[in-house]
Amino acid sequence: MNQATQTVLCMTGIKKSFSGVPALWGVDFELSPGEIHALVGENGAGKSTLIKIMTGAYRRDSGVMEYDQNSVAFPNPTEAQAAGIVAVYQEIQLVDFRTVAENIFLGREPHRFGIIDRRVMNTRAADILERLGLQIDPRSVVGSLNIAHRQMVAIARAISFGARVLILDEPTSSLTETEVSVLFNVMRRLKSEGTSIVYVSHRFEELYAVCDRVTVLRDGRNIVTRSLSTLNRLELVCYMLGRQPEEVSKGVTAFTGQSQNTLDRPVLLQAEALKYKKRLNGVSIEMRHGEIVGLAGLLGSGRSETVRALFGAEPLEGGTVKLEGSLLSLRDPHDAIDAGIAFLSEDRKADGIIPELSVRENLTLAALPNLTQWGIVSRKQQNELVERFMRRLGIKAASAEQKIHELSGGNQQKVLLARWLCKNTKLLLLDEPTRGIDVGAKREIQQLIAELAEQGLGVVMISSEVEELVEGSQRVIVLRDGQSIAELSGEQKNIKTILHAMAEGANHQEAADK
Amino acid sequence: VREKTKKIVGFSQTENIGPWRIAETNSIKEEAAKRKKTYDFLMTDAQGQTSKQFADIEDLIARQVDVIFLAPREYEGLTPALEAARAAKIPVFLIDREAAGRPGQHFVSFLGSDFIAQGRRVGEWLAQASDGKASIVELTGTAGSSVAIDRAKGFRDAIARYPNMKIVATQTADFSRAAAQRVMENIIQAKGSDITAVYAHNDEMALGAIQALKSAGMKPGKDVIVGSIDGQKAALEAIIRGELGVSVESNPRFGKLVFATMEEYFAGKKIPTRIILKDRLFDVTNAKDFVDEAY
Amino acid sequence: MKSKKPDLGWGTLWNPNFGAFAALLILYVANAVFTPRFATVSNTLNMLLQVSTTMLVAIGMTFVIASRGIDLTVGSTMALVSVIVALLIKYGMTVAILFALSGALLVGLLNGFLISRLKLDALITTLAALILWRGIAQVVGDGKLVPFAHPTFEALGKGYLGSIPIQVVIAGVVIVAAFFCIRSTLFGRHIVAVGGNEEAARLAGIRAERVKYIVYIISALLAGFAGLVETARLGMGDPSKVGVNAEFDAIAAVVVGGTPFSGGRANILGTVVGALLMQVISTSFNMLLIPFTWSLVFKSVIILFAIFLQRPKEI
Amino acid sequence: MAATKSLAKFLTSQGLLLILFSLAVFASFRYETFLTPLNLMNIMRQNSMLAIVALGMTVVILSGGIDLSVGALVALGGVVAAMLAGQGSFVAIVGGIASTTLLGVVNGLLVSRARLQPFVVTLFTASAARGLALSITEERSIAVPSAASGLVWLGRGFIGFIPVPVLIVALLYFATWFMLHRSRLGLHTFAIGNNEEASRLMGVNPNRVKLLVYTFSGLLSGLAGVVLAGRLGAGQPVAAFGWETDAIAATVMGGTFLAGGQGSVFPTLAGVILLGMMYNLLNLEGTITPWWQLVLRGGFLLLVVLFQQRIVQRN
Ligand SMILES: Nc1ncnc2c1ncn2[C@@H]1O[C@H](COP(=O)(O)OP(=O)(O)OP(=O)(O)O)[C@@H](O)[C@H]1O
Ligand SMILES: Nc1ncnc2c1ncn2[C@@H]1O[C@H](COP(=O)(O)OP(=O)(O)OP(=O)(O)O)[C@@H](O)[C@H]1O
Ligand SMILES: [Mg+2]
Ligand SMILES: [Mg+2]
Repeated sequence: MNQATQTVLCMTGIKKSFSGVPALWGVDFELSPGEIHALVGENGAGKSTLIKIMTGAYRRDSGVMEYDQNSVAFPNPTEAQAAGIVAVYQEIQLVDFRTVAENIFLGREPHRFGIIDRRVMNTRAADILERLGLQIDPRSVVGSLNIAHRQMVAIARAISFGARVLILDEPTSSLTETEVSVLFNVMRRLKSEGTSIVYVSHRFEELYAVCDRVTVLRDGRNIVTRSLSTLNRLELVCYMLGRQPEEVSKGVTAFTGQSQNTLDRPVLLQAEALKYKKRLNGVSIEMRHGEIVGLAGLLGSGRSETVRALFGAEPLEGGTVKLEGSLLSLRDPHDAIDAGIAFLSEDRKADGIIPELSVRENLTLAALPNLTQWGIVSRKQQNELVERFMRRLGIKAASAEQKIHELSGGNQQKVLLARWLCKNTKLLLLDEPTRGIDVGAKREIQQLIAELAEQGLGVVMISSEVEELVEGSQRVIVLRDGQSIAELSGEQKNIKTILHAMAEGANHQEAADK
Repeated sequence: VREKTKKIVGFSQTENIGPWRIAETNSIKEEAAKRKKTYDFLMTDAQGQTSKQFADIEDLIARQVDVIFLAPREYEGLTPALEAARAAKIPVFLIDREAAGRPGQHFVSFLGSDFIAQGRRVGEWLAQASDGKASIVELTGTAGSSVAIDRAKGFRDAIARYPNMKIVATQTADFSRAAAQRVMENIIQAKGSDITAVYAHNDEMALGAIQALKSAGMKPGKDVIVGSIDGQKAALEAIIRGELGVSVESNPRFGKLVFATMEEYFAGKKIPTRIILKDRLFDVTNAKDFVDEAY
Repeated sequence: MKSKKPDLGWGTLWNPNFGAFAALLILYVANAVFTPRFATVSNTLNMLLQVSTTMLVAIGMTFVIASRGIDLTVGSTMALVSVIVALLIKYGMTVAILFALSGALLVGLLNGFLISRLKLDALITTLAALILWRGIAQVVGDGKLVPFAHPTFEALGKGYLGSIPIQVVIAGVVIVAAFFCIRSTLFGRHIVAVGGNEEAARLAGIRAERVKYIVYIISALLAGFAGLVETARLGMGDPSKVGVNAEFDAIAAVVVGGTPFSGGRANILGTVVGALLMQVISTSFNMLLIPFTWSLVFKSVIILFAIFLQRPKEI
Repeated sequence: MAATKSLAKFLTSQGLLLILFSLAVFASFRYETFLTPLNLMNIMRQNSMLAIVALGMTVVILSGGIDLSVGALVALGGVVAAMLAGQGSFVAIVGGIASTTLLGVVNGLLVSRARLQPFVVTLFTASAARGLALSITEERSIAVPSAASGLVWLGRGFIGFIPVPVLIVALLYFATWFMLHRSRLGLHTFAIGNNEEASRLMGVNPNRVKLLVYTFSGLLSGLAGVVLAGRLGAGQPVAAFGWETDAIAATVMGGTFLAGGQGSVFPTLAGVILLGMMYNLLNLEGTITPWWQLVLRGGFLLLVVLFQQRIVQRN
């Protein structure tokens, strides 16, 4: 057994570049037994890359990795798993068509002569799920679960290895608070059993809640490794951003929280009694120019469906949508965009980026018709636009010609936001605009949203962070079971009431899930 | 078992691509139509595959036909099918190509041309026309087909006696005009004006080669003499224009002959095991007289 | 911001995107040395002439594959066009060509309808349609060859513009137009966007369904053109043999040229190189009088090697 | 959730069974000889070789790949077996299967290790294998001597009243079904077909699975070739043209996702039988001109695909 002073995992001078562009410049990282070690940094700092090198999903260009005092180089994640290093990656990686149990045991199925023992597999999976407090049938197909449950399955899988080193790359970005606290309990228990955990998150409360030490990465270099108890939030942010404390203002979000008076402004959007399948049965939203309206609700309450329907991405089966007083008939997103509506979807990978295309092309995709004359796209205008917005949003990329899938998650999100900002829009529909985004970028984006609203844009914002809704929006509309059940503004618009309104239907919801 | 008023004739054709096959099919269909009162006629198309043809024959047997006309895909591979027919006591007449099996036992009779002789006759004609001195390009039929093999063999037998007749290139063109044109263009690039003669395994390929020669600025019939097999209408017209030297007939019109033979068989007459058609030879001397009746 | 342009030094030679081009260059030079009469103007023109119909079809295929589809009906389209034009040429060339191309349009429309509207799988749909249209072409022509004589029309396949065959000129024009279309037009960008991520493209306001429709129509029309050229060249309509296996030649050209099956990228110049590469191999084997059966083997091995050179790198 | 999925699965296979059944009812009324034991046995026996090939194809497609070389491998396996038949049946059978298994390994290595696209790799190994089969036989068919009784038995023999090829098919389908749904290897095949990257990160070795899958397909193609050679009494280098497309069609008609990861083997068998029945009915009808047969086949295939995918999409 290792002594407490020894390290389980020690990486020194790790370098990695992608087609000539360095992502890691020589990073050191150290993990002690039985500690929860936070890995933080801005988007694109190199966290995910470092993790993938640990598990052998990527090959490092140079540097040493010692595991249990032995120098190792895992050729693939299988070897790392066998050696006791297991990861949950940032983009949930599961096999959708197969069952929960099969996913949990993939690659190490209980078997006899190569024949899988399904009974054992299912009962063991059920055990593991139960320990996480999850009511998921191990025989259900993963593709039929919602994102949160899938994330929990991925975590269950990783935990079930009883690994010495567990790596969690932004595991909580799509979890609800209850699930997060279940996860933290599990992490604490694993820690007490001697497991070391590497934990990546952009949410500071989480770091302070469970982590012992923190390593900060910036631009592919490590800045500092310290115990979290000796480091306050402000210092941490400063390390991440590379700025002085006085430059970084306080507050949870960049929103001022003061609602500007928009009552005298003309009405922008009137959506009434929207209906779509069983998901939406009567959502109404009314808003004026310059307003930010928050949509709150539990998972599956129909927030995403509402904005998708407003964007013409789901065919409405009932209800009316009026923009500036004129009735819209939205057959597809094209119609919505023509009318001046923009939409940032919650699933970046599936509905947002076009992976093989460059940052330039992704950024200008929606604006292309405006840059086109006689069917020919003006490259010059395109470049100007791209340069302007890359600078404005601080998008980190090797060049505008880099493929977007090579960017870190947060930077991809910024490109997608820029896609709509470079077009003239009246109404901005944002589904989780700051999910998976580092504090710096998050503040920038929040500021941007506020600015846009001041300029007269209407914004509908979905967020799972209630603070964001409280501070950012003038009004919060709470959805439950596809219906708008409350509209909170002024005094009423506080965390407690919102959570209360959301939760009122919680029991009801759980019953429906079964 | 079932009450039969009419006999059923089953015809298993190997494929229906190209003028020759279609003429053959049509000739048999026409004869069958003439006998509608006494015979039902069923036809299958093997799409150029022995395995499908085997299945077709099995289907015909299951359908309880009284006689099978078989235009085999190739020599090997149908013996088991013939055996199945024999077991079901259904007489088989082989048309235009032979198939492995014992005559009188596996099949009643083979009716067709002598492919080796066809190749030989073209060879002899070319030797005469070129005074026994030629550089020949050979365009062969579908790789692996017995016709292509026999026509190649007969031709080689004929020119073996002339030391100055050499095959300078032999390439397959799949019995197709388009392919022949392409292949010939390439050969012309490689051999240029060395070429003095072309032997094509069928008329279609000869016509393709003539196209290629013309677009390369060579005069078919003068700079390069061309010989082929089949005797189809377009070929006879080419002979009349002086572009094609010779076409040895390979008559596809089996309809009359095969029905007559079958009726003789049912009448209890003794049928010879091989009935070889007399193929005519068309060249500039007689092409005009036959062009109208050609297919 | 670190903005580094990919450098164009010697290192590019090893860039996997140039694998097919390198193979083409090597083969051409090797043949120039070893195959008599290979590197002549007339033979080079001959190769261009022979590759031009494949080129036309392959360009259309590049569009389809870039949109993450596939079109196996191209060969049958050529056959359909071939019989229609041959049957109708006696009513005048314009009429014949118009009707023939409408036939091709019909094929494209049906493909588009089934694949983009009804969301059927492209491979299996066009596989079935391939059989269907070949059958229809044969029914229309009653399975027979349809000879005709019409010098003006035949010039399409046999004529020259100066010393360059007309069909090579046609292919050249189509290549330039397609290159321009993919690179600079709105439609071109929409194709790659739809191929790259259809849902994302739709949410960015692109009418993906319409884009896919048009892509299949383009492919069918280009195959139609190829059918016209082929028919003019042969001087007859042939529903059974025109365009047989054209789809595989075209797909091979596209893929050897580096356009991936997964869509989202369209490398027109790559397709041109791919088609040329395969033509150089066939021609040189023909000229070296390598027996057809062995040439099948060698040709495959060479092409596999060329593809191997441009395999994706491991991270 | 799981229940609706398996219901979907059941319905897709049942959809096909429904078509099969209605076609059979129609046929038994129209052709008095359709329901005879002889005809039914014919359908089974005639299609057993394709069924074997389609089984390999299904497994490859499940793993997210495709194998266009199966037809050529059937031919190669057949001629190798026929050429070796003089040495006795055992040598012939093993030799025939070994040759194609080897090429299956080549496919597998190129797809897995070299990370090339399966469509292209197998397109060209197909043409190489075809060329090889033609070359080693000098383009002739090779007769199987009657002394090689084991080989002949494989193609034409009976056990009881069941034809040997049918028995082989039954055994193979059950064994493969068991492997796919009960073994780790089977699970891994489905997993990489669904999401290769995720499977890799979770500890599946995709390269090993792919290698095995293509090897299996090569082996089955060889077996089909050997059985075919036994059945015809000859090994033919031109055999099994276009079987790859028939096998793909059968697989897809059986509801297997062309993209991989979802499907099963028995529906494929139903697909094969449906294809075979189509030919059988055309033969029993016996008066439809060949070109109309193509139209009917293409149209019918299209309808089945349409029907099939509608059901899949609805679920
Ligand atoms: N597959 C890849 N190809 C090319 N570049 C890549 C690839 N993966 C990552 N990069 C680059 O490496 C850098 C580090 O990315 P990484 O994903 O590790 O960031 P991160 O710290 O995880 O960010 P985030 O918080 O946004 O997830 C980024 O600049 C990114 O563009
Ligand atoms: N009734 C349902 N049946 C099946 N899947 C559902 C159902 N309700 C929700 N889901 C799944 O859960 C996901 C989230 O649901 P939805 O988008 O309606 O809720 P939301 O309020 O937007 O939640 P989120 O916080 O995830 O955005 C959806 O993408 C959907 O796939
Ligand atoms: Mg990351
Ligand atoms: Mg949502």
